[in-house]
Amino acid sequence: MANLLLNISACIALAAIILSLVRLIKGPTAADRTVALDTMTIVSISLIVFIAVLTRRIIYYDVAMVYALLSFIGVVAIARYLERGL
Amino acid sequence: MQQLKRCFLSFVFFFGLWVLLTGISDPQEIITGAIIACLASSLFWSSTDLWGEVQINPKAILYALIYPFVFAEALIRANLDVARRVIAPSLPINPGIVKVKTKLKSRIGKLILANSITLTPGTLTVETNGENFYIHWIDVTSPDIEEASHQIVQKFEKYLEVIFG
Amino acid sequence: MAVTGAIITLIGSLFLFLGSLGLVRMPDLYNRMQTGTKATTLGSILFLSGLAISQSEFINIDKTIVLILFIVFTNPISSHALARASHFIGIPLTEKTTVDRLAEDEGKE
Amino acid sequence: MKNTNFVTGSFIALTLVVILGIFFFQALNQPAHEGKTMPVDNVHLEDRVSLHYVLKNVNEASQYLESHGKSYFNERDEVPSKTIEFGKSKNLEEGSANEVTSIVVNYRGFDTLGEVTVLFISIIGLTLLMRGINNKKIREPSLILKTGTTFLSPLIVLFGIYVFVHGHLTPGGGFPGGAIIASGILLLIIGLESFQFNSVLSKSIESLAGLAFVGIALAGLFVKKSFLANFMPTGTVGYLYSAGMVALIYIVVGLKVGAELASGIAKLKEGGKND
Repeated sequence: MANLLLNISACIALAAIILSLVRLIKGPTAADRTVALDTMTIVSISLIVFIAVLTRRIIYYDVAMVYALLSFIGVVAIARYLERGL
Repeated sequence: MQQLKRCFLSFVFFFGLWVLLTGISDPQEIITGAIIACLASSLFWSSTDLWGEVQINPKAILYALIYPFVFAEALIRANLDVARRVIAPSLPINPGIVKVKTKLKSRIGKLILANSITLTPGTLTVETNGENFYIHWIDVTSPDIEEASHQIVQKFEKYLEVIFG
Repeated sequence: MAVTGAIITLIGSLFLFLGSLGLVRMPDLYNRMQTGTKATTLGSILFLSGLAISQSEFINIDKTIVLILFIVFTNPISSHALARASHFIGIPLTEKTTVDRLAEDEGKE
Repeated sequence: MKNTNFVTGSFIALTLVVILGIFFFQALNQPAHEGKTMPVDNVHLEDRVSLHYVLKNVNEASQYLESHGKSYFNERDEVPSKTIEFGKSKNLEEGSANEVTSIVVNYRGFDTLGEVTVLFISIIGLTLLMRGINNKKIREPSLILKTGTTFLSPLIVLFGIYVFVHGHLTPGGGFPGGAIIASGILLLIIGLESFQFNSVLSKSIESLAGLAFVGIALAGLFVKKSFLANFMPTGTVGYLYSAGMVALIYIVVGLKVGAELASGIAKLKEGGKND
């Protein structure tokens, strides 16, 4: 039961990534694409943790944390570049 | 006294993060963590002055314990609100950028206030300028400064004013 | 216990999905940012804590706390930086917009 | 001024290439069997890196070894039948719980020394060639971004330190840890207008770390008569104070890589001012 529910929620999260991909392709401006990418990253972090639980490897946590860190710094860097601040 | 508080709070903060990362069971990790927290707080001495602004008194600690619940309640309401707007076929939005005033002085207080505003119902901090925050509001009920401040800022400000000054 | 955690995870994933849906449906960048930030933040919090509750023997709760705190702190900051940048370079607001105090104040200077 | 700088840089680069080329061809000319082999006096062949290291940090490893046990290993005769338990086995030849680290830093430690040197040379090249960004019209970051940067960058650096201190226990190690530290510095550079990169501090950290790496390697040469030999007690597998020299080398590599990459990033920002 629990495993089935967990699998369903992973599928929904995957669908969320695909929906954001629509915005990533369509987005009229660079900022729209960045927002879509940020959303995709956060969903992916959840999915990485899900895979860590699925495969019973706690060590993937560090991967998720580094990914969160890089997404934050990447979005800030893009924002500073867009506002001519870099 | 101020220096001591800065030193102590930054050490506690770094050491807390280390303990969260490694777990508390192993004494070897604890010793290494204490050494590294000392090194980090001396290396980043100039950025620890944020911690000098935090108040330590019983009322502040009590409010700091209450604040996460206030914030969580606002976060959940925010998400139900967003969900309602997204699902509704007519897309009921009435957006605009309004100006609000805050009474907070400290930088970390303003940071946490802005973060709380961004994560709560229909508001997103766009720009700060001194004591003014420019906020994108998904459903503008009144463009007036006083009224908007009352609706958006006040519930957090009450707590943050005591904690951070 | 396992089922409770799994239900929380399911709710979290629904919020993640709603965030993406809002990203597609909303008319302009700022409204997209609203849904993209709020819904994904609560969604990932619920997803991670639900996993921690349902599979507590395989999960590192300390690191889950660090991850959640990091997401809660950084997500608003990065979306604030992006919103500020887009307003500065003049990405237009939607036609439904009623008031724009920031543009008015910038025009004065 | 520009031209002389460029000519000097090309000259130094060319000299380095010639020196490295001489080393290369000298190595090629040596007869293959003349070199000395690694001394094996007090090393047991059963303790070498092999299948049980590969299985060690997988959670099911101990159960797997119990169920298959010796029969599994006896099918492949060269694999020893001694099991290694996480958190219990002591004084192995090489006590790191992460098998990749034991190969990268211990058995192939000389390669790592070479990699660090390559990074060093590429950062020198970057410093010589980069002109930097022309940042005349620049906008101040907002107060929230400034405060958030001040608040978060020490935590990012602390996380980088965590990654390279635990290089022998978890995935990661010196190079990822150094890169995380450099990204913390990158956040400071893009988020704080007033941040001044301390190049003297970074250069001294980098040089001292490089010296320490060679010093540890030479200590191995003196104690165990082999360059980069693991001369320290290796402790219990899975604890922080284990794996002897491996942990020390990864700390040194992390500091060196972090300082190098950070100085490279800072150069990208400040390079324009020299011209």
